[in-house]
Amino acid sequence: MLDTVILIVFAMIGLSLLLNLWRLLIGPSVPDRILALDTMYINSIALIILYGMSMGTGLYFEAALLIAMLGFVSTVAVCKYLLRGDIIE
Amino acid sequence: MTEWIISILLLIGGSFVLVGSIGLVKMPDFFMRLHGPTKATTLGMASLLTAAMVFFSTAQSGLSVKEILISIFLLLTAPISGYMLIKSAIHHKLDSIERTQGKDNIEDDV
Amino acid sequence: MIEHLTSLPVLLPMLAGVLLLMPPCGKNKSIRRIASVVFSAITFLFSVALLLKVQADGTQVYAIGDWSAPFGIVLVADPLSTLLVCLTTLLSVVCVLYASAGDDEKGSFFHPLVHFLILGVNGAFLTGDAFNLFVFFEVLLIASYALLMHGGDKKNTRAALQYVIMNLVGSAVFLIALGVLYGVLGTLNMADMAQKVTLLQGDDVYLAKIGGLLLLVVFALKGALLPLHLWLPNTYATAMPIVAALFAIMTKVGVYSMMRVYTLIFGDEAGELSHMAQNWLWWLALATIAMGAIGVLASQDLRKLVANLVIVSVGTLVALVAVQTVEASSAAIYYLVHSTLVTAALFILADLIARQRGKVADRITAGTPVSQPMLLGACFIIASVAVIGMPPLSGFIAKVWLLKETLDAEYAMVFWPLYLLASLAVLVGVSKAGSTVFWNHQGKATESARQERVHPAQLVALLILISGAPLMSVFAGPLSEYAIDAATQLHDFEGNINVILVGEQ
Amino acid sequence: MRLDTRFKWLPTPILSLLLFFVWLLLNNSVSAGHLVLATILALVIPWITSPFRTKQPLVIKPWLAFRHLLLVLYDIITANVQVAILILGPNKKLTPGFVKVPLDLTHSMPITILASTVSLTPGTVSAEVYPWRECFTEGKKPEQRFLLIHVLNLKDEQALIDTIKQRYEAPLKEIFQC
Amino acid sequence: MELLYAACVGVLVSCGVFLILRSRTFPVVLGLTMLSYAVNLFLFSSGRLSLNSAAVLGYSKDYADPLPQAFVLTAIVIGFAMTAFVVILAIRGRADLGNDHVNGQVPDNKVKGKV
Amino acid sequence: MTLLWIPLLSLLGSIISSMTGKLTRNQSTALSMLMPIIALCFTISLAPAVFSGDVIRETISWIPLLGVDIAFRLDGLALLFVFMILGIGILVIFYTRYYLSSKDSMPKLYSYLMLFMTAMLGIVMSNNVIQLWFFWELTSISSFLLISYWWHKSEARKGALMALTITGGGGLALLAGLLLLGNIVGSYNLDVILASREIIQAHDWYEVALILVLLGAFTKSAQFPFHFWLPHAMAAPTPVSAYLHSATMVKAGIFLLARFYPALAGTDIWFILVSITGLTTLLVGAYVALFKHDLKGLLAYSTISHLGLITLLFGLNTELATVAAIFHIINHATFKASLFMATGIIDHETGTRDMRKLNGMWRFMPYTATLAMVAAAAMAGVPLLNGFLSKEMFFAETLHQQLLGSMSWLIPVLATVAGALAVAYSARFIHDVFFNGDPIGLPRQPSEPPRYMRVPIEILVALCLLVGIFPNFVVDDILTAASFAVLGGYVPEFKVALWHGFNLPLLMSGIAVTGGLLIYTQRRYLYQFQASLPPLNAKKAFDNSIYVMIKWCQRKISTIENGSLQRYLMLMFLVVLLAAGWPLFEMSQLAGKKQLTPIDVHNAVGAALLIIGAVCTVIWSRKRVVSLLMLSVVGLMVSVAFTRFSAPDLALTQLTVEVVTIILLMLALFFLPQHSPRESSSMRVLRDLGISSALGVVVASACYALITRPLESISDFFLDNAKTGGGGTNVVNVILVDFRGFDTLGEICVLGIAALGIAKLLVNLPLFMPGSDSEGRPWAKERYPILLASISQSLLPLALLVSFYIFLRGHNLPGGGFIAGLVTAIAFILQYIAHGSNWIAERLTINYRKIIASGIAIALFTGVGSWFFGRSFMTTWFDYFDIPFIGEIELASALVFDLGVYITVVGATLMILASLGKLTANAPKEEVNI
Ligand code: NA
Ligand code: NA
Repeated sequence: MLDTVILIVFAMIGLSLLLNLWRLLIGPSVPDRILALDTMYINSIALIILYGMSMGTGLYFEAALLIAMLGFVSTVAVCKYLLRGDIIE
Repeated sequence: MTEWIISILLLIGGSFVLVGSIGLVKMPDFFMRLHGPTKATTLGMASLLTAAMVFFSTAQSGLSVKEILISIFLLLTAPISGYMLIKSAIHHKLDSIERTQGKDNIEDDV
Repeated sequence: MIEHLTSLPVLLPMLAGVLLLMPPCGKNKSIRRIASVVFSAITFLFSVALLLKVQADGTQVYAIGDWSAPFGIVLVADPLSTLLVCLTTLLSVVCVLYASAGDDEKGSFFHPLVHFLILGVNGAFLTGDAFNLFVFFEVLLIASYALLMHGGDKKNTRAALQYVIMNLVGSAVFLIALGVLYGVLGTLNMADMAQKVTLLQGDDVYLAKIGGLLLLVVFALKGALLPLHLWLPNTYATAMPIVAALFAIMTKVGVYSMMRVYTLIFGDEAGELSHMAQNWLWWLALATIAMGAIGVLASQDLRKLVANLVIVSVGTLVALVAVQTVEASSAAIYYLVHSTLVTAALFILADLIARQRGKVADRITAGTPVSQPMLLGACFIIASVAVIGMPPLSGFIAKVWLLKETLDAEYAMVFWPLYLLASLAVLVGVSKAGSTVFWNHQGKATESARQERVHPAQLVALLILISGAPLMSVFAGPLSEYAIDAATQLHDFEGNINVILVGEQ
Repeated sequence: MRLDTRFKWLPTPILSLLLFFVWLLLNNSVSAGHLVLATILALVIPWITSPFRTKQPLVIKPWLAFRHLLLVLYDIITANVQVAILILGPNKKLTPGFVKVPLDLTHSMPITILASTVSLTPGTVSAEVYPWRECFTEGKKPEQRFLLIHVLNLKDEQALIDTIKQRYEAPLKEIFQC
Repeated sequence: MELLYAACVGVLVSCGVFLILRSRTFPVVLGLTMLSYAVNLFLFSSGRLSLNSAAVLGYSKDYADPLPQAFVLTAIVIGFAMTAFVVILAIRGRADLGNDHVNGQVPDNKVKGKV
Repeated sequence: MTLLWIPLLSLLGSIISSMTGKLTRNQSTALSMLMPIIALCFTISLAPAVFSGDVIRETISWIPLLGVDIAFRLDGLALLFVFMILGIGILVIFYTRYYLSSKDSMPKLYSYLMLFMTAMLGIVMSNNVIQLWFFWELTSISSFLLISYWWHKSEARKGALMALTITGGGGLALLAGLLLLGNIVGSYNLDVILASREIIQAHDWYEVALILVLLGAFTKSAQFPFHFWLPHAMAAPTPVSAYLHSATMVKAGIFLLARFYPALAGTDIWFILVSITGLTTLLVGAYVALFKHDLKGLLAYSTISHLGLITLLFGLNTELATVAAIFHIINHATFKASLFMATGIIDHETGTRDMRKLNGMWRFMPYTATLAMVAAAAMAGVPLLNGFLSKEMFFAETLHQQLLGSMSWLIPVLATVAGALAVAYSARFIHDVFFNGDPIGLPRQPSEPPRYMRVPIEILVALCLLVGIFPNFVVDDILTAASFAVLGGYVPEFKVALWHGFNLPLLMSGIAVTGGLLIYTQRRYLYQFQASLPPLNAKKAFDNSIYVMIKWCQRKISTIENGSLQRYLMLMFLVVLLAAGWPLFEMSQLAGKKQLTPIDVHNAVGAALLIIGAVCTVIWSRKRVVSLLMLSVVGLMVSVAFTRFSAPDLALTQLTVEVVTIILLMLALFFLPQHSPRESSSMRVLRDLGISSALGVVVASACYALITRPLESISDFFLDNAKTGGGGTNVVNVILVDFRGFDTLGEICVLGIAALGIAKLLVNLPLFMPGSDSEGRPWAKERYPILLASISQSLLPLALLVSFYIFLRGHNLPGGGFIAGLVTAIAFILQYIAHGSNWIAERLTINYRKIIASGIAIALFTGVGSWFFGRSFMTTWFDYFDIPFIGEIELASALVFDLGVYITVVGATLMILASLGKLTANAPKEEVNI
């Protein structure tokens, strides 16, 4: 059963990713796109966690952890750029 | 039993993540779109990670609780990402839909 | 220490680079200069020691981390690579010495960067592993990028930008080539690759060919072979001359890699793949010579002229590589050393001349006279005679040798006329430039230019390089023996495999 | 409000505790070796990073903080279900709005916590803290601050403000005693 | 899957190359980054694709080829260093030359239809 | 004493005289003459042996592998030339003493002259053709230096350059020819070559080799059409002209003909090439000489003409003609050298060489005039003088040949015409200069020169007379010996005598003298005719052709190297396309035999994201921010792909690198313009699309071909030995820090150097900092958003903890120093973003340069450490320790190495960003948006 559920959730995450991509593509504003990208980062965490579960290995946990940490930094950096131009001032 | 718990948690998580992304696509203006990813996705992720926690705790020998960490990170960072995003949206003077109330509460940031 | 001698040409520059960034070298200018010169001299001496050892005991193989080939990375010091290492380190001595007269302070980190560059070059010469070669290519490239901008101006920035972008693309191609080769051969140790290539069957042969040809593209880019030479003239002409002098060795790295790859891996034993690049190399080399000769005639300043001379020398070298005989390779080895020293000397001379001519700098046009015409003129004549290939200096021997060894090649009837015409063009270009710069006076020198004198450190550096030409001529006998020995070992498939993979001497 | 700690060697006890547990979480282990390592890290890392910390009010009432945390978690879950319903429902029914909540908190860390809480709970996202820091020197003249929030479905503005102030801001004031 | 993978590499190469051929430094830098993604994927695939077989001893039955992974790691790091350098060089170029054209000057003939 | 001493003494002389700058002129001259005199005496001592038919040889090994040795031989021909070179050389040195003004540097000229002398001696005595060429080229170099002795004069520079170009080009041809000859006979030894006539002339390359050698000879000897450099070489000081451009250097070409006569001559092609060239040169030279107003110009063309004569003689392919040629070499050297010296005196005394101004010199310098007139008469071929004898022989030989078939009569006729012209210009030399009225506007009042300045001329003129009157007594021995050498050991019966009776040659001489005088007296008409011809200025033509060539080159170069990076890159991509694409077409089947993996839905989604992201990066490349966001999608998906395909370490690395890259690109976004203008034409876009898609297809095909094939690699070794030999279970990491730690060492060097380079780039960087964004919005007021500032503070310790975790586990599980380093760096970058660089600078005073250096140093010294255990560099060490209470722990040197990596990465990354941050922190943003 778990395998089926994992497959279903895979599909859900896949759909989410496509929805994110849709938003990323149509925008219309830059913040919209950044938001879409940020969500994509988080959804990728879900994807990787699911991979880990479907393969039964915890080896990919750190990848998920880093996306959580680092996706945030990219989002912040881009926003700072929109706000101030110079991100390290 | 654990398989049931895991499955339910997974499905809940997946649904919330999906809902977050649906919100991202469906909502009419940027400010409303922001709500989905900051909340639904975060909770969905928490649920998924809990599922993973249970999964690894049972599948492998010993407790696996490090998945909580990701949740902590997300809970810490999601509001800030949202805040930075909405700040830039305000800075870009993005339109909110007509019926938005209290638009005059926004101050010009330049 | 003696058993680690093979690793020292790589490790010492790294150590030097690191120590020069730390106190007390980091802060104090004079300590840094002295340390840098001493370090490069030590590296040179150890390289010479390695050369003697190689001559005495044969090719040295050094397994890094005690992991033998093909699993670990090995350094292979054979007569050819060791010779080039000696050449490189000699050049570095000259370079740091010359720059210590003041050029090193026109930007930050000059000395460490030079040592890092040498690290990369020596590593590329010594390594026996294709991926490690990539790594050292990158080391030398990044160091060259940084050095290129040393004391630079706007023109320099533009040239650097183009140079960097082209080389980044080149690095990407290198990686694809390595990917293909690993994907087919399952190894990247060059000796092992050579062995595996002989066993290829079916379509795998063509995949390996892709890898081999892509490697050729990379080496052609580094070596500035037509049509991938276009980065060179501007880059070398806008870099600070002493940096350009040091860069004289960099194109040689590309040519050297070609020699290695196309004699060892895709050499006589490679079955269907043997000599697969020969035709390509041959025609490209000819075109490069022609292009370089045209460039020499077209050059409007000395540095551009020397840059084009570098292109001619690359074309000549590659033509010799394409012949793929022991004799041609030996001529190539001699020519390589000669042309490196001479072009480096010419870059330095161009700089000294430019300093003393004030505003006209090194432009080939009437201008104010140099303040030390005797010294610079004499040096210029020596360097010119050498580069043109006139007797009594090394260029003449190189010319005779390479003509002799190409006579029996398939395309000799194209190469000879072209090469001779190119030589004539070089003769015309260089002599015209020299007589204009030294003899065609116009206007008065500015006070600062008139007071510009060759600094003792610069003089020593210049003399070291200049003396190469007569010395290589006087000792042409033993040198030619060495070159033939080196070329023989280069072409010795069995011997290489045995030494590197089996560990037999 | 207190800014300085009791122990010089333990400037931020909460942080140290967090690090201690996070280390154990990361390694999934409570072996002796990891306990020692966790302790060392919990002491060393705050010490290394201390220059990068601006003085913040200390948690005076940890127990209250813990209770508040649970409350917030509960709110997050319920709020999310509500938001999910709102999202999936028809857009036309939504009446978004911007609301300015006056703040009693003055320091950045409590404000951050409040803003984060607000962002994670019912249909609200923190947008701005007015006035901007550039116009406001910390600790000097405690000027009235506002939190601008965006509400997905705004029904009663005052009620929302009151909820935020009572449910989230008041406990924070108490926890930090400011 | 192999076909899909190869297609992805091909698309990345195409896009990267196209961007590298642009005339302004920023797209070129983007192109270089894209090309390095492609190259890393390519180099990685020289060890063949394998699922659920990370080369960590004891974690799976059979192991992916670890050597290309090590190569790619090195390549990523080096690529990063190079990208950093070229980015700053582009900034330097803009500052020195007053424009961000890769040739250091904006061509005069901006007439459409003329290369 | 050995043969080597002859050139060596001369070289020694060159060195000695270059150092006589401090001595008086007399001392300097005496010292300079000493060495050649010794050499001459030495040669004389050798002469009897040579006259008796011996060939003296001397060989020193130089480059045996190339067949190049230092080999000298002295036979009759060489002896003749050595005598000429040394004898005339000594006279010229002596003459120069009086010729040079005190302004001119005497040591320099002496030194060059004797360097040239060395080269000439080398040529004539070489027994190895490569060595011959060696000295041949040395004469070109020394002649260049001598012609440009007065380098401040434009004509001197240009003349020198022209001479060098022509003779240098000829030299290259000669080298090719000699190498071919050497290859034909299998040796560069002259003895061998000269003895291999049959082999050479039967060889396919004979014609090519002959033409190449002749090109060398003709250019050097100023044969038509390469003659034009010689008159311009007259810009040299007159002693130089006397020595190089009449007596010796130009004779080198002639010498070459003589030297290779035994091996190359005797064929039709030799006859045709040599005799036609000689005849043409003879006539052209003589004709043009008539019109020169410059004395040296006249002499130059006369020299050309005489060289043509000698060449013609060699071309006639008869033994006697050859003897005549050798005889004329001697005669021409004596009278022409003396004429040049006389001209030098005239120039020296009057300040001009223009015959239109020089008139009636007889009155001012009767003694010099007499000498000059005698020499000129010799040149004209007047009886009792040496010129007459060789000219008679010449006329006789022209009669004896049948090689033009029925048209063979043309040669004696033309020879007579040339003789008449020679008489005419000789007459002009005598009449126009020494008589013909009063001088016109001379710069100086002329008088007889210093007594000793005339001595060399006296000696030479005496020789002319001696030879002319007692030919047998004076020249028989040497002429025989030289002919013996040239003709390969056979000398025909010849009789050099003043009187052969009334015969055809005498008639020809008579016609020539009468005709010549007639031409001279009627020269007005000839001048008018000449003036009506279009002017032909060789120098202009040469300069022009050089100029045109250079302009052509410059045009070519500027079209090829047009500075367009796109062009360069396009070429490169095309080459790559060819290199990678071509073998693909040779393959029979792209796909291999490996079992393929099925596609699943999430992979498809990932691929879709990646592809769409990549394509949109391109589509929106002009909207830079959007493009960057799209690129991030690609980066993210690449990391996801790495996790999918079992490469956790790669995924981690890619992710961390990605973030730093994005941040760097954000910086680029700010400092570069915000938009890319639409610049590319549709054609250009189409072209680029074509190239890029072709490349994509090729790479994808190669990739597909690879991954569908099974692989046998060396990797099993790593899997087997990672734990036992490297002490870790994460094989990728063990490879990185152990098996191939050397790569990693290089890699961190790259990173460190990049950081140094970037710091270097940022020195004195004038930044463009727009005051508003691309749409003209001014930047937001709040620099450091309050919530971000406080949350990033809290994240820092957490991130450090995580990075420590990743660092520690790297050896056994995914992670490692590099990733940990980047995580740390990113945590600090977040602080920079949230607080600004000033805030950081107040809190963190770390010199990143030292950090980087110590990181690399740690890695390096970890590697070196193994030396102390007698192992090679980077041999790792690890062991497990059981510590009470804590349990078993592993200690490994690889961990220390990884620490080095970690430190370098942190240092380098932060240095890159901090340097830029520092630069902008305090700079005001401009209100302009460029
Ligand atoms: Na900044
Ligand atoms: Na990257």
